[in-house]
Amino acid sequence: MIRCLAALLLASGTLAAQVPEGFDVADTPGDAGGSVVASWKQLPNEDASVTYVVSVSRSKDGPWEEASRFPATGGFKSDAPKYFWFWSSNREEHFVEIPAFEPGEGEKGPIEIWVRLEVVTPSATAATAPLSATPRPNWWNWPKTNVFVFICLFGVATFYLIRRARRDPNLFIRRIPGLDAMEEAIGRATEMGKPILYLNGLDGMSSISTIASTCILGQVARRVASYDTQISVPCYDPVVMSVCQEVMREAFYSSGRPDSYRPESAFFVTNDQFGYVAAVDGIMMREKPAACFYFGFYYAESLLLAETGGTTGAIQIAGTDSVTQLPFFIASCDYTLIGEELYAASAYLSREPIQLGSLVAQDWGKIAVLGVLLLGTLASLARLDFFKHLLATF
Amino acid sequence: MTILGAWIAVGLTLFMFSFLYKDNPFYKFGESLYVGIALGYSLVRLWYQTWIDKVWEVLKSDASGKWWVLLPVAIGLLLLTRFVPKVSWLSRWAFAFLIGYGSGMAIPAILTTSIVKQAEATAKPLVSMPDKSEAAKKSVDGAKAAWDKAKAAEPTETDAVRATRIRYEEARSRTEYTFVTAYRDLTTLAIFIGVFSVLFYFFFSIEHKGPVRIFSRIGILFLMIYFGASYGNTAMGRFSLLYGRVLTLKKFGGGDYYYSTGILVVVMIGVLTALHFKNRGKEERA
Amino acid sequence: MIHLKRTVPLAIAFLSGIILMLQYFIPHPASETVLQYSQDWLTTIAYVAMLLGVGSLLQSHSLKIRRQVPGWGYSAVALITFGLTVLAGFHGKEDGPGGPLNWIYENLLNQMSATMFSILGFFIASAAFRAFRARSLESTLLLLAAVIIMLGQVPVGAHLPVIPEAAAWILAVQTTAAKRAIMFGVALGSIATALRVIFGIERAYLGGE
Amino acid sequence: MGLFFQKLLAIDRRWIFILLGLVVVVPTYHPLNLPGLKASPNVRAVYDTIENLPEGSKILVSFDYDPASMPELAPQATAVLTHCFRKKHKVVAMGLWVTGVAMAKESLNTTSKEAKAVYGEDWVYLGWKPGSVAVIAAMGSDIHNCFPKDAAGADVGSLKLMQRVKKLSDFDLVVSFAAGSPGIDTWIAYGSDKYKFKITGGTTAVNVPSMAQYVQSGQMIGLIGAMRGGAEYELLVKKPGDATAGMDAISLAHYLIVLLIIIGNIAFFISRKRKGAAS
Repeated sequence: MIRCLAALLLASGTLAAQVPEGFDVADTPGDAGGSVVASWKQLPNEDASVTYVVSVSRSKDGPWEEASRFPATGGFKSDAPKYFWFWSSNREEHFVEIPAFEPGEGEKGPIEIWVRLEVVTPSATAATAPLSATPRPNWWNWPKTNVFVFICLFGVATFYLIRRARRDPNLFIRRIPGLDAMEEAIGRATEMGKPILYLNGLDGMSSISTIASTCILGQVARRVASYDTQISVPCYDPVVMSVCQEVMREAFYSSGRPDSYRPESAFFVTNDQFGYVAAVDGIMMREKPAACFYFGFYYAESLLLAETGGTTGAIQIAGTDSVTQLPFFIASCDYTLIGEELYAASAYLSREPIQLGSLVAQDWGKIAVLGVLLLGTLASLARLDFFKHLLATF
Repeated sequence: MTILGAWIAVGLTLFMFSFLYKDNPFYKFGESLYVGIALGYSLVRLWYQTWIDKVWEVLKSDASGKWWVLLPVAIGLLLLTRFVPKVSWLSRWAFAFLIGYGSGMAIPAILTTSIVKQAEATAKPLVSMPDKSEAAKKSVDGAKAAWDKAKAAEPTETDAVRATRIRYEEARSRTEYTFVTAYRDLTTLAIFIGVFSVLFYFFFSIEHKGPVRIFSRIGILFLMIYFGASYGNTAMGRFSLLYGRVLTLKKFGGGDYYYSTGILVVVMIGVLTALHFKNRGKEERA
Repeated sequence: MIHLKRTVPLAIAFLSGIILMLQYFIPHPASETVLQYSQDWLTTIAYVAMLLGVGSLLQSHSLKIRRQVPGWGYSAVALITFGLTVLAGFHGKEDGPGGPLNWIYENLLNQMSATMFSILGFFIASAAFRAFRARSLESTLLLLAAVIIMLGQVPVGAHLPVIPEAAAWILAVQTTAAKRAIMFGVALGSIATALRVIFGIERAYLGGE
Repeated sequence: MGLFFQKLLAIDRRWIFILLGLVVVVPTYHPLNLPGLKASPNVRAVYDTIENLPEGSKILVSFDYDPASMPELAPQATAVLTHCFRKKHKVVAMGLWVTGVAMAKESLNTTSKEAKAVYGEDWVYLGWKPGSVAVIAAMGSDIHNCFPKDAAGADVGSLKLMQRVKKLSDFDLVVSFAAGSPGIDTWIAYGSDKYKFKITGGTTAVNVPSMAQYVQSGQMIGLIGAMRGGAEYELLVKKPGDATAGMDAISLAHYLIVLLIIIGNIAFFISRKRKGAAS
């Protein structure tokens, strides 16, 4: 304490040892309770000769243990936007993250942490009065809020557009040739009296691609039911198989042909990637389907399936958001839905206003992305960091 | 056991390859065997890894809240109600959990990694500004010194010298506008145009005519180059796999394994030829 | 009844979706626990669901055998090998190297999957021959890009003029540009689908009455 | 002529399969040593490191791959081991992947036999231990404690070579052939950064980009990438083997595809012209 006072007295003359302003200790924002943060304003005209030493203790009176020591050229709040965001004042404030104490035998956490800051210059040392804070787990991760806001905006836009589509169902949707060809393929299968093969990809039911694929199956099954064609859905995942059965049952019921529905048309094959391929390739060679539809998420097996299907003379239509497999479907299928078109397919086929509304929302989302890209590029050219910060992820 | 294993391995490898000729009894046998073994194998492996480790061991332990592990078992049992048509609607509860779970997980994760991060990476200045900082200048001087040193050691430009020269040019392009900077800017611009035009291709509710049509057409061209490149880039890995199989066949075809590959190939070709003639006779009679 | 068949599953999807979504924004250890638990649950559910698959397999193959449809012998092969593998697996508690399950894996399963995978080598050649024709500007670019990249891959390519630079540039620009744009679209599409599921707009999976 | 091209366009794809099969199988039995192969700087760096170590240096070789990546990594391992034995370095081998044990034994046996290296004096195989990170940490303080017995069950303490190596920092170089993680990244993060030894290695094609960053940051010396890297190393040690043959096969397969595409397009244009003339 005396040393501190002495330092304050000296401070007017030189930079010998001055205590920085605004020393504060607080719980680290937006963390799981693993640390506290000590922060202070930088000294006027500090340089590399000034060293900050931060010591911690379990009580106000010590014993003190050194937690961090660094020259004044580093350790700025601006280095950790994860906690402090991008305020310009961050460049003038130092901080140190101090990990929580492990609770000892018989102790219960979290433990209050006492922190003391010392300023060491070549000629002298000064110390602040100790302050304390208790690390606590937080209920909101503020730096991730931008993502949350984006989700809310997109959600609100989706609901607004769905409502609008309900009022005015005559929305324009551009042609997707692959989906128009689907109708034709089902018709051809009916004429030839041969089955249609529908695959859902190799992901499980909690994958969005598979969800989209089962929705498309619903639309395909409606047409199959009304044309009275055969459909066969070999599955890689038993849960997907069950969902496909439900989806098809619904389709057959709503097309007024509940008696044509056969649950065994969706069946489980095996849950080994290439075992599945071996079996499905075999089915293709033996049953010679008139059309093969591949929707959902695929891995290396894409070409093994589509090449074999191609040699049987089937019309092949694929749709996947698996970017690495798109080239192979493009090369071996008659039509391929690329990426987002997979998610537009069910809306396109059903023409239901709700679905079309959310399709328009996707377009709005793209406009927003384009806008951000354009503005972000211009802003970065003008050296404005606002957009960069808006898009920061932690 | 090893010799038997080798013969089985070679046999099954050839059975699966025989699919390239056409669907035939060997392939059908291999396929059925594969389906059966694969399911049996994962059933047993996961019995230990999931059932024993994640359920049984937890129940035996005295961890607090251990009864929670019965909840997923219950959800799983809901799925099994599908065997009982009367109550099979209960399985929908399980579907709902899985589908809701996947959707909830996906939204923030996809938005962060596929949109926000990508947008941040794309929104770059299209023209590089020379970096006038002291650190940048220092790195240029360092790279220049390294290049000079390498040049002095080797009179002709070897790969190592070339690498130092490239490093120097790279550093210099950050402090002043050089050919390398222009190339980098061109790349950034091309990426920007590519992203922009491909996004236009995906517009669904706007008619593709006028400027939208032009952009979406450029987008399709970008997509096609990408698909071609990606196709060509994968070929290497696939051929490596094929070569790996050939190596295995070669190894097991050696004297240590009593020439399994050669013998089995001859036998298979013999049987397939016989089948071919037998079936042809049948077809003619029909 | 309609509540149990419709409302309850919609509520389950809504709740599990919202909880998992919010989990991402909550740093509290409790939220971490939720994530951990639910991930473990998923594997357990998947395991129990596998019995559904086993049931389906047994049903369809035994039906084929009973009806003696052409090729029913292969169904018998599938069932017998399935049974034998399960027997081999439960033979010992710890099946390390040298155990029967491991032997099956190394000499049968692994060999067959490696072979199926390697057949891709043949298909990549035949598909390229059929598909890469310069019918239009689009398909010309597709095939040119593929040829340049393939030549860039082989040792000789390094000595050809332009090819290595062109290959590097295509990979650098194209893999980022086109892929990034596809990812933007896919992300928006999947978020829209996920929102529809959580809010019960997409309910095809609930089946009919 | 036009008819020929039309037939060519609709050729049975099994002819393509036969051609491709020949192109892959023939070099396997008769390596062709196709021209054009040149050691890249990264492979050269690995070679130079081993070449410039003084005779009798101690090298740890870790086999961190599974049968699926065997075609890419086994030739690399064989070439590097050949080089080590030729330079009379002492090799201690082990693995972080249980599925790599059989392949490690094979590579070690053939190369040591060729070089007439003596087990226990010139080389030792410790086998595999579960726990990757924990294994590296344990080896950092005491290898004998971590591997009390070698792969064949002999006391590690009784082996002459092992009396000279007690902990990781005793090695002059660590080489990891990694098909993923655990592998090179694990050795760097938990090994070389902490115990300060030089590290190098090889990896598969898909992992090259992620591993190359360690070379760039200087945490690792050189990198052998995929089959091609293996072939380049075989070129440097002047012993063409499986990777050279593989590179021949793969290059030929690439040429075949490019050739097929060209022929297909010529046939396509000629037959289209004829069709155009006819109508």
